[in-house]
Amino acid sequence: MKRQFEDARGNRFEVSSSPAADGAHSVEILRGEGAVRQDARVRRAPGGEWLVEVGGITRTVYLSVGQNDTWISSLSAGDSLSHTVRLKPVEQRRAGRGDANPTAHLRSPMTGRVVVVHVAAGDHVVKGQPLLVVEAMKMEHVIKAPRAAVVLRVACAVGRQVEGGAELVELEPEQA
Amino acid sequence: MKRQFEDARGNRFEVSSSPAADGAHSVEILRGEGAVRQDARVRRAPGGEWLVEVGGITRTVYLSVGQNDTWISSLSAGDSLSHTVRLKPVEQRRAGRGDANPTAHLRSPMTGRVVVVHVAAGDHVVKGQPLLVVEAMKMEHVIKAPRAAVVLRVACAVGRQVEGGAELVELEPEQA
Amino acid sequence: MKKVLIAGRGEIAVRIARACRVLGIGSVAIYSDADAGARHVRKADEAVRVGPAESALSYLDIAAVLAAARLTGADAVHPGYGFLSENPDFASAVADAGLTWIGPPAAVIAPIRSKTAAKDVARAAGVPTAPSAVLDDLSEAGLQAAATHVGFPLLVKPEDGGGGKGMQRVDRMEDLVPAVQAARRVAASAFASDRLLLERCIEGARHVEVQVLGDQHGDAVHVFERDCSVQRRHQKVIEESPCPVLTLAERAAICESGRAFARHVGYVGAGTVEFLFDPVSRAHYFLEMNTRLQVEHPVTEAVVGLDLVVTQLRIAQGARLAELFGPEGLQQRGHAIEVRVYAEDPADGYVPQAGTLQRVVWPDAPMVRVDAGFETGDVVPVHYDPMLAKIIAWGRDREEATLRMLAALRETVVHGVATNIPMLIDVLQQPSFARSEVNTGWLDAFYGTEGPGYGVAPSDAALLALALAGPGQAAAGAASARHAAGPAAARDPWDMLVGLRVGGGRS
Amino acid sequence: MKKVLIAGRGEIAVRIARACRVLGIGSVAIYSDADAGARHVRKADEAVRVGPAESALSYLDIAAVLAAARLTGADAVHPGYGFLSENPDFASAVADAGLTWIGPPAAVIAPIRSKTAAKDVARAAGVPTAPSAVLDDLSEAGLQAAATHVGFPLLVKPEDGGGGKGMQRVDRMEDLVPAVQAARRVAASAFASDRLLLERCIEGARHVEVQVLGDQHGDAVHVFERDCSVQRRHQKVIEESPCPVLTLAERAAICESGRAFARHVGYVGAGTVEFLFDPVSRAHYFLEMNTRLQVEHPVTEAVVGLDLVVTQLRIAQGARLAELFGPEGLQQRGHAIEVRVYAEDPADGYVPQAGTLQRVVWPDAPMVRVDAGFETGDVVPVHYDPMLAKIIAWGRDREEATLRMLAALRETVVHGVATNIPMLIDVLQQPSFARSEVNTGWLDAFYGTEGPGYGVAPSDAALLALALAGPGQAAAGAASARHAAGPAAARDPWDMLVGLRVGGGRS
Repeated sequence: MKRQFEDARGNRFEVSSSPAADGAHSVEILRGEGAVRQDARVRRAPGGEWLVEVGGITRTVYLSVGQNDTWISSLSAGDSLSHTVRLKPVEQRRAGRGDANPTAHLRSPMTGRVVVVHVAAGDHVVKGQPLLVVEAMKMEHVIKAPRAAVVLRVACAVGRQVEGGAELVELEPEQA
Repeated sequence: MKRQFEDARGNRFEVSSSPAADGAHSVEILRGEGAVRQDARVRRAPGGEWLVEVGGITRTVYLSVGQNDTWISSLSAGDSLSHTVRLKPVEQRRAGRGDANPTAHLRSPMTGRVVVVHVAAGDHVVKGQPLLVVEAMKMEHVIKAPRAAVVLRVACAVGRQVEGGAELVELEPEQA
Repeated sequence: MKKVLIAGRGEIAVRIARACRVLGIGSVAIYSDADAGARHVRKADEAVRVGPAESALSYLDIAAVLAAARLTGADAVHPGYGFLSENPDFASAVADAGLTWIGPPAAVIAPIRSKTAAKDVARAAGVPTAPSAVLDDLSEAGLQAAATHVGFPLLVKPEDGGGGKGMQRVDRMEDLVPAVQAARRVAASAFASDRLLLERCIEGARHVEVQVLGDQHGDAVHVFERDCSVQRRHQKVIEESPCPVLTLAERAAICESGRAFARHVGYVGAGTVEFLFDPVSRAHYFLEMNTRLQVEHPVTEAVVGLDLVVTQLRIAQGARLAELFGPEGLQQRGHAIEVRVYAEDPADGYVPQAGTLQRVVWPDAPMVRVDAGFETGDVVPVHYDPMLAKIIAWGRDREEATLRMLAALRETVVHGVATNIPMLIDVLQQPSFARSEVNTGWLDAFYGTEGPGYGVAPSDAALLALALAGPGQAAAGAASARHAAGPAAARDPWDMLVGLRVGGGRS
Repeated sequence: MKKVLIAGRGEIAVRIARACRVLGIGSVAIYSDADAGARHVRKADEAVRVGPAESALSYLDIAAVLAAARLTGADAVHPGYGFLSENPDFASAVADAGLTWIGPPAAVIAPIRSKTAAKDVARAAGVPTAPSAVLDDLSEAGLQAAATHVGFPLLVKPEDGGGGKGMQRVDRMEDLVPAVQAARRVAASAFASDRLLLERCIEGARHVEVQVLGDQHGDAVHVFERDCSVQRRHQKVIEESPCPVLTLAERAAICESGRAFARHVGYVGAGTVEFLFDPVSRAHYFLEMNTRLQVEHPVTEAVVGLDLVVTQLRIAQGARLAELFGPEGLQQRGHAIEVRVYAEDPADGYVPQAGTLQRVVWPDAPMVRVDAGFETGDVVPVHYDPMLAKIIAWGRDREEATLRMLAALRETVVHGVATNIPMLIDVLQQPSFARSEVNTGWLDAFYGTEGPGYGVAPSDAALLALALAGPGQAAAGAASARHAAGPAAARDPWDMLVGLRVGGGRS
């Protein structure tokens, strides 16, 4: 099975595997710079870590699959590319975007106070455009448009306290 | 439901519970020195700990139920009787003793060397009687009879290396 | 003192419960509904609910906190940091309830709460302050006189402000009037008062603070200094001790200033006197005093070998400083660095993150300490500060401490919410950090608003695991997590909390 | 040095991997089939299987260990402790393979491996030894002459022995011949040689040892002393630093003896020179030298502020001691205590325990360090030493360190195997321990053979949880444990491993 993932910077990674000799699997990894094929075994350690063996050498990987994100960490210093990475399965993102539900409710990431509102109903916004600013714990946080959209409704006002999870803005995504 | 437990020293504890008001349960605890009744709630913390609430005060308990043993720890300094206790459910022990299987295989708790054998086939032994001595990691460990029995067979010899889990002695329990 | 109620949450509440346990004193945690199963609840002897998630109705509710003390029979209160820790009304209410207050009495706190009043106290104590003036006369002539007194460049600051909010830098007299007008507007909307302060701007200043201790018998000492110059938008991110740029004489002078201030106000308990240090003129200037334990107290503990929380408890029990430290007194040894691990998304402007921690592995290496508020399965609520833990590394010198911290961060695993760990690793490897050529504006200037984002791509081993471990198999990590993350997790990826990943509590 | 193969298992292998990470050096763990998923495998960068569970075919197999180094491209070997750590053939084989040996060269180890030879070296180095004699002449006259030379009371010891095995105390000449005959029988069956040694018995002696370091340039220093007098059947249980009963002059003398011995043999790396200290005569006597890292090295690290494993690596890289410590050198500060947490059943004569750890919570308190080989879900195999972890607590003085250790032990949770924690808590609270009126025989005399057993009954909170949490609900703790504990778990409670509780891996 082929599976594609995307990291926070938009880099894509594709993995696929097929059974090989002696209970190992032949895995193909496709990065931007090209494909690598390796015969590997994987087993579960007592604490839930994954032990990945290639050519008799075992490395430890921490893997957590959440609703939207897959988190993965490998601690081997031998890997210059170590540490925690957050990936999204590409299939899932596509499915999400194709949904029938045309409106999106942006909610506050924290309990705080709205200090600036940059947009009004009817505005067209582009991906990453600042919509408003929420202040909490002495820090200001800029809430940006997750993608190109039309603002349907601003559900908050400057100076108002908002609970974490409270709706801030309703958007209608524009088909890109 | 009434449940009885026994600790390593043979002390018994009995607990039973029945629903009380507001989602709490009325619990009766019977120790050697008498019974106590308390209304309590219990819920699970994210890490799997049990949070026990009595009269608005919550205490944390770690509880693990194994095949033979129940392990329980409470860390409250307010409890002078804190720390880890190993209990056996009394019901289970009775069921175990009533089993049809009349022979018992005593196995080595560790990889080591048999340095003394105190018994021979045909010997009657009482509970706690030393049967043999296994040496491992520079320490000698005395293997005792788990209960009154007749020695059917000694499966090892002085000076022999034994693997952890290897059979040492076969016993036929005597009905007490 | 038999049982201490801890009026806080998160890592500091866990820290205080541990100090109580060392002294054989019972501990009582308090919790809001958002923290019902939190780590600080589990690590205290007892815990009591004080209200709903909103701080104002729980952790900030003096009556509820005192009721929890009564219910459990606690005879003392430790305020931690944040929440009510610097509120003189709370200190008074605790004392009025007949409980021991583990901190300075209200009478000590009150006169130094305002920045202006504290500066007056500093001057009276012979502690250097930067030139400053309160803007009482808002006429143009009055403003000009004040600015001339203070000197340029200067900062216009709301007197009641904090976190750099409403602060304006002014380099020339002609920019003064518009800057004052803008600052007044911000102050009026954000703070209790629109009063402003002019203060000389110390360019390239470092934040150096002195830990002090006072006992109930009039004695006060300093416990050396910390350097907290690595800040993001006025929030400390990396702290260390000793300050790497001070000469012995400069260290002695700044520490003595801290002690003199503490002694002048009759300080009791643990506190911190904050200074700006000018790396050009080599002068230090009093900033303010924090009348509580600081987040960054562990770097002092690591270098000096003194448990500050145990010391707070002993001072509250009436101990004399001279008895506590013995004839050898206190010395610094080696170097310690602390990093604050925040749940915030470096890929999205460092927006705070909340959700279920599907897996957490904190480093447990020698000479590394972790003060954690969260572990695997815990929920980071949306309602409070998003700090997950502090990691403190000690070394014989600053370089060794830095290497040890890098190793510790590289073996830290946090899944379920994004963290600032990639940024911390990046900062610790910067030549500017290695040479300690930093000041309070360095980090913001270095990264701009976006931060370093995620600096790494998944390793081969990681992608092999991903290929061979099915998503179904891999989800077992947080199986025991039961609590939802505040608001229910939205199912539609579009209809979600901005920047917030609510982990699948039931996956 | 780019990548270190760690020729050990358990906590020390984890410890060494961490020191490598601090220096940016890669680490390779080795494992037997019994340790395929062990913690030391997970904490190293890479891991390689070296054989089946039996040590002789895995951790003791020099060829297999060197093959693992070749496979991974490791260019250095750290032997840890135990297994091959003091085997000169291994040291030579590593060097012959062109790899860096992190320890003393075979030429340094060989001449001091035998107790008798090491005593001769000590005498040559001017280090005090207790009167002793090798029994070459076994005639009655020969025995009497040797005994007269040594003096009574004396010990008859197998020369190749260890752990007190075959050792006999003799108080009078008339008991000598039977004691020698008995000891020869034991030595012949248990050890490679039946040669015996007579040694003066120091009554009430304490075990005091000196940590030493030597570099490749001929320099050697001591890193102060440890007291390891609390032993159970000749196995150290509690260690501390500094030794609480030494005067400054006595400390200087014993540390200088350690340094003199190390310098005399041209020692390279970290080692320990062991002494008996006579609390009556105040004299110290050389016992033996351990040419490796000790289990108890962390108490020295805590008090001196020096990472001994990092120092081992730096010495192997060619560093000079003078560079490593700088002009300030090394000083002791405060007091540190280590306890060894063993999987053994206090209710059953301390028989070693194996099985699945259903839940483990190690203390993570400030100034407490845990070097753990195991965590929740791990399996303690039957094949090796049953030490689960070491806990090290530091305090400004011995009393504070003791209180901190008690607090740490009280918040430690180990479910699935019985441990010696109840005994440790009991010992730390004994007045004899508080006054440090202990010697190497104290613990055995205090408890007899049975130990304190379990000192506690379940609390009310524990029994309430038991009543309200069904057994089915409570079993989730070890849900992710997949490996069976060596031999498959027997179902019939009678047909089971003696003293061994094999947790339900699938429950």
